[in-house]
Parts: sequence; C-alpha cells; structure tokens
Amino acid sequence: MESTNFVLKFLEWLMSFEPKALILSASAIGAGFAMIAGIGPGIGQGYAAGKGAEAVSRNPKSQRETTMVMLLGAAVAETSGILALVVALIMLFGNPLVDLKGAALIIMASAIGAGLSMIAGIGPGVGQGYAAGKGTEAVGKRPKLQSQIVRTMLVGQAVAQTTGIYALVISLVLLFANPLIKL
Amino acid sequence: MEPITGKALVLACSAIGAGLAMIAGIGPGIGQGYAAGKGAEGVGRQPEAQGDIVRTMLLGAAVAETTGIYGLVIALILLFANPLVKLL
Amino acid sequence: MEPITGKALVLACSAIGAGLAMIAGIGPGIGQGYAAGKGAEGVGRQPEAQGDIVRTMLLGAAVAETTGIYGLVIALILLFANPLVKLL
Amino acid sequence: MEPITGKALVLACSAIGAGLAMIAGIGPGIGQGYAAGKGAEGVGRQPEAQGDIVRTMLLGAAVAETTGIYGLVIALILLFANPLVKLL
Amino acid sequence: MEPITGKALVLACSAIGAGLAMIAGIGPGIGQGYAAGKGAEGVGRQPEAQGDIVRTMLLGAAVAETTGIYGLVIALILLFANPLVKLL
Amino acid sequence: MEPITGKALVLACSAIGAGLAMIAGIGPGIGQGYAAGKGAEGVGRQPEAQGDIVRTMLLGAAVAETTGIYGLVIALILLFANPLVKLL
Amino acid sequence: MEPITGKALVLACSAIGAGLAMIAGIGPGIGQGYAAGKGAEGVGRQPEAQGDIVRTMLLGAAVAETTGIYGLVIALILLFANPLVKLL
Amino acid sequence: MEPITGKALVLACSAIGAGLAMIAGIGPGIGQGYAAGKGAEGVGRQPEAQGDIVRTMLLGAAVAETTGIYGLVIALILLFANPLVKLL
Amino acid sequence: MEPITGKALVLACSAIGAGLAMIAGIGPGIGQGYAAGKGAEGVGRQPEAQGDIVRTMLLGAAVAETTGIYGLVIALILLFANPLVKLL
Amino acid sequence: MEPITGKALVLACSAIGAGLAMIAGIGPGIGQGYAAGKGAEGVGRQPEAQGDIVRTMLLGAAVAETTGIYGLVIALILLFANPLVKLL
Ligand code: NA
Ligand code: NA
Ligand code: NA
Ligand code: NA
Ligand code: NA
Ligand code: NA
Ligand code: NA
Ligand code: NA
Ligand code: NA
Ligand code: NA
Repeated sequence: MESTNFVLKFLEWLMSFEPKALILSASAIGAGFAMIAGIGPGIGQGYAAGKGAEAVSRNPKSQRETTMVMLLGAAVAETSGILALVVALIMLFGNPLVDLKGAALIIMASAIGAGLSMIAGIGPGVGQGYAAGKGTEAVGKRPKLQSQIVRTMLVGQAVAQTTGIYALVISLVLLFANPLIKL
Repeated sequence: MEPITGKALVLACSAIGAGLAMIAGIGPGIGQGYAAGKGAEGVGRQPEAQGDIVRTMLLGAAVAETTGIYGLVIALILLFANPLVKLL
Repeated sequence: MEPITGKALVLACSAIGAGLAMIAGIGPGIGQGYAAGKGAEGVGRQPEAQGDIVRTMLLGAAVAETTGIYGLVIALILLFANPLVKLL
Repeated sequence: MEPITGKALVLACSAIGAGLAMIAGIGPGIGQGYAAGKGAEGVGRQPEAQGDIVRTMLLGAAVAETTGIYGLVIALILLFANPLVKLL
Repeated sequence: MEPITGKALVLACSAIGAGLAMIAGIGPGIGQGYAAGKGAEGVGRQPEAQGDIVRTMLLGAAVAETTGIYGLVIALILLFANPLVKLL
Repeated sequence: MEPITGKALVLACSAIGAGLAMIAGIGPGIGQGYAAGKGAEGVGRQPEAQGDIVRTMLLGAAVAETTGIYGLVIALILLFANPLVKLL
Repeated sequence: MEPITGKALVLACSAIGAGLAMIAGIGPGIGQGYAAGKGAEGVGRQPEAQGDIVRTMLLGAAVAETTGIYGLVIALILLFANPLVKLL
Repeated sequence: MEPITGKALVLACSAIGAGLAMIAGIGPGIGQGYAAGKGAEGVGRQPEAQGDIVRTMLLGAAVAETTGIYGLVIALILLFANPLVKLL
Repeated sequence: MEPITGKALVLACSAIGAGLAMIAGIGPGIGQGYAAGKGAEGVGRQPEAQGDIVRTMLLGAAVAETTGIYGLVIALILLFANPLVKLL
Repeated sequence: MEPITGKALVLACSAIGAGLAMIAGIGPGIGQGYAAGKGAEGVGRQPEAQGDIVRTMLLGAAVAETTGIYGLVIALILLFANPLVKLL
C-alpha cells in the first residue's frame, strides 16, 4: 500500500535508492560542509598578512623577522583548513562509509554530520591568524624579544586549536568508528 | 528496498545533531586566538610581566573553552550514550 | 518490519534541535576570549591591579556565559527530559 | 502501530524551532564578553572608578541579555506550553 | 490511520519560522554589548560625565533593540495568533 | 481524510520565509549598537557637543534601520497579505 | 482531493527564496551603523566640520544600502511578479 | 490531477537559488559601510582633502560592490533567463 | 503525465548549488570595503602619496576578489555548462 | 516512466556539495581585503618602503588564498572528476 503520509512517503522515496547511492550523495554534501572551515584560515592569515605589511612599513629593518613570524603563525592557522580538506578527500576518495554494514539512513546522516562538525575549524583559523598578526606586530616592535613573543603566540595558538581537534575527533568517529550503527 | 525503522531515523538525526553541536567550537577558537594575540603583544611590551600575562591569558582561555566542551559533551552523548533511542 | 512512529520523528528532531541549541556557544567563546585578551593586556600594563582586573574579567565572563548555559539546558531537556514526547 | 500524526509533526518541528531560537544566544555572548574585556581594561587603568565601571558594565550587559532571554522564552514555550498543538 | 493534514504542516513550519525569527537577536546582543563596553570605558575615564554617558548608551541600546523585538513579535504572531492557518 | 493541499504547502513555506526574513535584523542590531557605543564615548569626551553627537548617532541609526524594516515588511506581507496563495 | 501541483511547489519555494534574499540586509545594517558611529565620533571631535562629516556619512551609507535594496527587489519580484510560475 | 513535473522542481529550486545568491550582499553592505565611516572620519580631520577622500572612498566602494552584483546577476538569470529549464 | 526525472533533480540541485556558491561574495565585499576605508583614510593623511596608496589598495583588492570570482565561475558552470547532467 | 536513479541522486547532491565548498571563499576575501587596507595604509606612511610592504602583503595574501583554492578544488572534483559516481 502506498502511504499518504508525506513524511513516510519521503523516507520511502529515499529508501527506494540503493544504500550506496544514498551514502555517496550524503558524502558529497558532507565534503562541501567540511570545506566551509576554510573561512577561518582565510580571515586569520589575511589579518596576519595585513599586520605583516604594517610591521614592514613601521620598521623595514626587521622585515626578515616579522615575515618569518607571520609565516610561522599563518602555518599554524592553516591547520583547520588542511584538516577539513583531508576529511573531504577521505569522503570523496576513500570513503569508509560505503562498505559499512548497517542502516543506510544512519550511515548517510553520519557523512553529513562528519562534514558539519568540521565547520568548527573556522574558529581556530580566525583566532590563530589573529595571534599570528599580533605576534608579527610585536616582533616588529621589539625584534629582540622574538623568542618570548613567538613562544607566547604558539602556546595561545595551541589552546585555540582544541575545539578544532574535538570536531575532527567527532568527524573521524562518525567516519571510521561509527557507534550509531551498532545500536 | 530496505525498510526504515524508527530507531534508524533517531540515530541518523543524532549523527547530524552531533555535527551541529560541534559548530560551537567556532567561538572558543576565535576568542582564545584573540587572547593569544593579546598575550603575545603584552609579552612584547612588558617582558618582565610575562608570567602574569600568560597566566591571565590561560585562565581567560580556560573560561572561554567551556561552551566548546558543552558542544563536545552533547555530541558524545548523542553518539555513545544516546538517551533518545531508549525512549522508543 | 517496524514502521516509523510519531514518537520516533519527535525524538529524531529533538536530536537536531539539541545540536542547533549548542551553536549558541559560539558567542560566549568569542566574548570570553576577548575578555581574556583584554585581561592579559591589562595585567601586563598594570601588574599592581592584577586582582581587580582578573576579578572584573571573570565577573564579566560569568555574565557572558549565560546564553551558552541556556543552550545547554535546552539541549539537555530535549535529550533527557523530553517534554514533547509526553504530549503525543 | 502508531503512525506519524500531524501532532507528531508539529512537536518534531517544535524541537527544531526551539533549537534555532537558542542561536540568538550568540549575540549576548559576544557582546557581554566585549563589555567584560572593556570593564577589565578600565578597572586596570582607573582602579578608583572600579565601582562605576563595573556598575555600567553590568547595566549594559543586562540590556544586552534581553534578546537571549527572548530566544529562551520562545524555546520554553515551544517545549512546555506549545500553543501550536492546541490548534490542531 | 490519520494522515498529516495541511493545518499540521502549516503549524509545524510555523514552529520553525518562529525559531528562525529569534536569530535576529544576535544583532542587538552584540551591538548593545559593544555599547556596554564603551560605556564602561567612558565612565572610567570621565566619571563626572557618567550621567550623560549612561543615558546616551541606553538611548542607543534602545534603538538597537528594535530588530530583536521585530523578530520576537513575528515569532509570537506565528505561535499565538497564526494568521496562516486561518487562510486554509 | 483531508490531505495536504498546495495552499497548505505555500502557507507553510511562507511561515519559514517570514522567519528567514527577520534574520536581516542582525545587521541593524550590531550596527546601531556600535553607533550607541561611539555616541556614549563621544558624549563622555565632548559633553558640550552632546546634542550634535546624539543627533548624528540617531540619524545614522535611522539609516541603518532600513534593511531591518524591509525584512519585517516582507514577513508581514507573507503572514497577513500573502500574494502567493492568490496565484494558486 | 486536490493534490500539490507544480505551481504550488514553485510558489512555496518562492516564499522561502524571498525570505533568504532579505538576509542580505545584515550587511547594510552593520555597515551603516559603523558609519553612524564614526560620524557621531567625528561630529564630537570637529563640530565645525559637521556638515561635511554628515554629508560624507550619508553618501557612503547610500552606497552601502544598494545590496539590501537588491535583496528587497528580488523578494518583491518573487512575491508580486513571479516570473517562474509563468514558465510552467 | 496535475502532478509535480520536473520543470516545476527546477523552477522551485531556482527560486531558492536566487534567494541564496542575494546573501552575498551582506559583504558589500558591511565593507562599504566601513568605508563610509572611515570617509566621514577623514573628512572631519582633513576637510581640505575632502575631494580626494570621497573619491577614494567611492572608488574602493565600487570595487567592493562587484560580488553583490554577481549575486544579483545570478539571481536575475535564475528568475528571468533560466538556462536550466531549457536543458530538460 | 511527465514525472520528475533524474535530469530534473540534477538541474534543480544545480540551481541551489549556484546560489550557495555566490555566498562566497560576502568575503571580498567586506575585505575590499575595509581596504576602501583604509585607502580613504590614508589619502586624507598623506595626499602626496595618493597614487601609491590607491594603487596598493586596488592591487590588494584585486587579490581579494579571486574567491568571489571562483564562486561566480562555479555558478556559471552549473547554470550554463553543467557537467553533471552529461554524466547521466 | 523512468525513475530517478542512484546516479542522478549522487550527481544532484554533488552540485549542492560544490556550492557549499565555495562558501570557504568568504575567508580569503575578508582576510586579503584586510591586508590590502593595511598595505595601503603602510605605503602612505613610508612610501620609500613600498616595495617591501607590497611584497609582504602579497606573500601573506598568497598564504591566505589556500583554503579558497581547497574549496575550489573540491568543487571542481565534484563537478568534473566525480569520484563518487564511479563507486556506484
Ligand atoms: Na580551545
Ligand atoms: Na565559556
Ligand atoms: Na549572558
Ligand atoms: Na537587548
Ligand atoms: Na534597531
Ligand atoms: Na539601511
Ligand atoms: Na552597495
Ligand atoms: Na568586489
Ligand atoms: Na583572493
Ligand atoms: Na591559507
């Protein structure tokens, strides 16, 4: 009997596809969600770039030091973007969900959840980039204090990374050690 | 055609809910990064106060972490101790 | 075959609602991080006022935490004391 | 077998609506955190004006809380006094 | 078996619409918090102008509240005086 | 048995559209709050220019309100003078 | 029984599209509010330049309004002169 | 009975796509408003350079407008010269 | 009766994808507006360096435009040279 | 009647995924615009250091571009070398 209930109808329509197609479809969307994390490093590193240009204009003699700090800080700020890219590539090229046994609905939702989780990476990207910019500025003003400033910058950046790591863990759990399909 | 059970629907939406909860992590990431920048700036200005500056920065950053932890806890509950499926 | 019940739909959407509620945590994370940065800056400049600065920072951060807590409470209600399924 | 009823759909969407309403909490979190940072800075600079600074900070933060409370109230109405299911 | 009626769909989507409308509250929360911070800063610097500063801060904050109120009003209309179900 | 009609679908999506339109209110809330903060700061620094400062702040805030009003108008049209259902 | 037609689907999604288009209004709201704050600050500092400051602020704000107007125009087209239903 | 055709689905999603494209307008609104504020500030400080300041502000604002125009163009294409329905 | 084909589904989702891609335009809009403001400020302060300032502003703004162009290109591909329907 | 195949669903969702991935472009747009503004400011301050300033600005902007490129690459893969449909 065909259902007249549109919620059931939609779910029945969804389940009329082979499970693999559902999981791959959701993976395409999940990969797209994950890439949104890239907003963070873009903002943060751009801030660092601006602070680098400013530092050079204020103290052209310390250009070498400030550029190095800018690049070091910006490299740290890239982390969330790389992690998001890796998760997206896993979903596109080495998707562990495709071969998973279990309810297709749960597996496809896991792909979307894994992508959504990575969006948290915006935060560390912005924050670490800000730290990179401020570190660059400070080194431009007091090049002699470079090691102290960079150490503080890196400690602070490490602290700012944690929520990005949490998100990665949740994403990897959903992809590689999915506890939901076992329930 | 594989039939959909209510349990599968709840668990599927739990996966999405867990992903959404993690988005909270944007906040601490931005905020603590701001603190890191201000800390680095401060150490550059008053190197003699480095201890106090870093300690205040870390204390403030710890406070800023909490809502990211809340998001993580809700996600872990949804994934590993899902109370919703028990209600079915 | 066990069909999807109304209860399952409510519980499934409760999982999504709980995840959405946690997004509020972005705010306190950014705000308290700003406070942490300003606190670290202030302590570097006026080490003698460290007590007052840190106390004001923590008081303000406590105020900024509330909406994150509200989000957490709504999420916990949806997960552990779901009032909606009782209405079915 | 209890199929998905209209009531179930309304309640399910109420859970999502409640979650969405909490997102408003981002605002007060950021704003009050900014106030906390400015308050800490001010107290460090003018310790003699601490009372006035903290009082103004808290007054402004109370004003900034309102839209977070509005979101909470709408969520609580959706969860505990749902007026929509009564219309069915 | 009782299918989902059109009325139920409208009411369900009204719950989501009400939640979405509350998101507007992010704005006043951030803006008024900024005003609170600037007010606290100003009071610390010019304690003698406290009255003028706080009055200007509150006047500006009242203006900044309006769009949060608009969101609340639309949400309340959707929940308590839903004009859409009357059109069915 | 009364199934979901096209009219019901249009009205349901109008509720969501109305909620989405209100999100525009984030902008004026932030912007006017910034103006409030700058106004309070200015009044503290140049109390003798209070009239000019507050007038400029309010003029600018009025300009910043418009897009929030646009959102409100679209929401009210969707709720109270829905032109889409007339096309069915 | 009148099922959902293609026309109804297009009109329903037009309501959502109109709501989404209004979200553009966040931008002018924030930007013009910033201009308002800077204008108020400038008028406080250089009252003799008030005319020039306010004129520049309003000129810049007019430029910043355009994308909010674009959003409003698209929403009004979707609601009152929907070109999509004519293609059915 | 006229069921939903593929054409209707494409047109319906085009309405949503058009609405989404307009969201780009947030950017120019914020950016040009910032330029307006800086222009007003500059004119207050260096009234003798008003011509240069306003010209630079408008040139920069014109550059900042482009992505808002891109969004508008894509929306207009989706609404008035939809290339997707021609592929059906 | 012509049901929804796979081609129609791909084209419909392409319309949504095109709209989503345009959202990237928020970034260049904000960034270039910031550059416009800083350029106007700089020209007011150092009118003799106007050429250098404006040239640097435009060079930087050109760099900031790229991701907005990427979004536009992806949208245009989805609308006018859709490679996905060819795979069906 | 030709039903929607799994391949069509994967391609349809790939279009949405490609659009979502482009949203990453918000970041580089904002960041590089900030760099452009700071570069223009710096060049105004020390025109004699223009070469160094612009080179640093461009180097930093190149670093800030990467995540926008990542998003573009993922979108291009989804559109032109879709690895997902090969798995079907
Ligand atoms: Na952290
Ligand atoms: Na916290
Ligand atoms: Na609070
Ligand atoms: Na408020
Ligand atoms: Na307002
Ligand atoms: Na306006
Ligand atoms: Na504009
Ligand atoms: Na542009
Ligand atoms: Na770029
Ligand atoms: Na990068």
